[in-house]
Amino acid sequence: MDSDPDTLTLDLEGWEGPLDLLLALARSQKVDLKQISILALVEQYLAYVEQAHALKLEVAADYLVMAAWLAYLKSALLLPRDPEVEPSPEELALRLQMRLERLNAMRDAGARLLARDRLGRDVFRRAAPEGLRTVRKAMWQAEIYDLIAAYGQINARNRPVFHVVHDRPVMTLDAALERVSQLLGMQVDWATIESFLPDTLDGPFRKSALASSFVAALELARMGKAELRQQSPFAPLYLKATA
Amino acid sequence: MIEPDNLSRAVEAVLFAADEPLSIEAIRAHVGEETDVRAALDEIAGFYAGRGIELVCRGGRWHFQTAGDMAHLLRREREEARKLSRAAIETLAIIAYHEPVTRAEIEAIRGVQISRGTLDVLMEAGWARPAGRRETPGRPLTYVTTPDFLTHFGLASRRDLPGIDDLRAAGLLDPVDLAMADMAIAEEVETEAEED
Amino acid sequence: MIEPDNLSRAVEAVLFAADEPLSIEAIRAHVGEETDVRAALDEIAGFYAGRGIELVCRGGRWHFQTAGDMAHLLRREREEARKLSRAAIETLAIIAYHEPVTRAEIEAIRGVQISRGTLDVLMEAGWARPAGRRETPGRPLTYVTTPDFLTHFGLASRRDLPGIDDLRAAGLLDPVDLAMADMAIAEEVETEAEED
Repeated sequence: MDSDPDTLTLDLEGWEGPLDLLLALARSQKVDLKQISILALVEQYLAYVEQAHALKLEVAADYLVMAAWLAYLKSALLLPRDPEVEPSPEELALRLQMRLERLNAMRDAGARLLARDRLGRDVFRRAAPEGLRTVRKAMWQAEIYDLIAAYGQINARNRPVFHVVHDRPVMTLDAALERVSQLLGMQVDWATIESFLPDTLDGPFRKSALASSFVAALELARMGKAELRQQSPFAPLYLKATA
Repeated sequence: MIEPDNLSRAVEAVLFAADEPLSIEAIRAHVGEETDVRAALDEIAGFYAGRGIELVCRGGRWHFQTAGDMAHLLRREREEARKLSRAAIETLAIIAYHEPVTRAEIEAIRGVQISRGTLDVLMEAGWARPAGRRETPGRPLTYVTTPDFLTHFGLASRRDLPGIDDLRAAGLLDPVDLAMADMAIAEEVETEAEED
Repeated sequence: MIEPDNLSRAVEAVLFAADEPLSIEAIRAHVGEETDVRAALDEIAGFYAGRGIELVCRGGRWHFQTAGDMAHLLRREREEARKLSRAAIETLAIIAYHEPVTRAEIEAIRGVQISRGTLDVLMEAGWARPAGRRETPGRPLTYVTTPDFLTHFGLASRRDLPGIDDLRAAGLLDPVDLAMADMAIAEEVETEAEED
């Protein structure tokens, strides 16, 4: 950083960008950046970049962009002022100087920060502290309602329970046999099995009667007392006494 | 290396920053061989006497430590509100209605086993306590509720607990919830089995 | 919990035992909520003034550390093994003096792109952290320094940053005009070399 620009090695890789190089050149000119000559700085930069042999083109590109911009600034500063052009070359020069000052300020600030008494390097905390501990203690909560509701639940859960099974009306097979054979004796022609069922509105009882009567019809057919006829599956089932 | 009037400061800093107790020789390695470390240690010990930090010597090695009577401050208790589990509140209810009652009796009434932790929670909360042994085979421990229990639940005495008829009148014996309660119990038995 | 004449001892013990800097609230959690911790801290700081150990406040958090002039007795060379790169040092300074600051603003001041690794190093050290987005087009992330940054560099607050008042007076900390930085910020530069 503090080396003479004339003796700089021809290598751009040591610089952190064009602004870094510009700042080094400016500092070699004057300590106070406010007093530097922008024109001289531009000359220094252009001369440096011209003789620098960049190893990497992509690194050199930034320096060349800055060189082009500085060349423009130099010509604008030297040529008669064109009042149409905004901002003015002096304004641009001032901005460049301000940028160098900002970077310079931050570079100094970084150095001053690092030179402070740093914890763990210059000053030390206690190496083996006892440590502080936080012990979590539960504060149990419950309401009187929770308590009595819980007891109610236990009681309800464990109270003796009686299971009562209601009598369901059914027609036994014997009853069905007797009824179907009786009705069959009074019947001359084919009749559906439904016509043998008792006249009832009780659905479950009717189902029971149908099942028992069907089994009874099969039994009568086996004994040769009845004939059964059905056109197709699920078609009406007809019964007739054997002749 | 160190001026005499700075020596006690230097020894103090070295001991403070050290990660283990230091012998006088080890201290000297930091502050200089030609120093009267012993005198500096005495001066420091005097300076800290009666403060929150003290300088102590154990087996010829010196270190700072927090004053013994301040140890309780290093451990901070933080209270966290927690709701009682279903098992705990039922167990508490059974103790309250039937005390003194043994663990086996609680399980018989609940119809479900209780984990060891359930009674611990009630005792930690200060609502139940052991109360002597029942003079039956095995001499099982019995449990009763505490005065804190009455205070917490706003009861003058256990007679203030609503009776079964009151519970029924309040709809708290309504079997409608039974199916759900049974499901909850089944889950709880599983989790308690895991805890044990 | 603590009698007033014992408070300074208690605060001293708690700070001494703590393994990290403590805020006044954190101290109160140990010594009691109704205590004048601030007064106790002042008393302790006075007591230690000029000794080998001192009580310091960094970003509102208090801790004991060895006196700065004892550094030569204690300095550990090994700690310097991981040296910060120039890019990292400048970036840290820019964040500290300009915070909150975006990556583009850091690049505008340095005149070069920063590699992702540079910010990572600072965040890994615990000195910088992301702090919300700037409500401008693109909603860029901003960065700020942390309490640990103040602790490490021995700053009571950001107002203690070296020369910050002069820099502000000279306008060098004014918000960075990104448009002003239009001249030749490296766009696609491979900046990994910065980290070496």
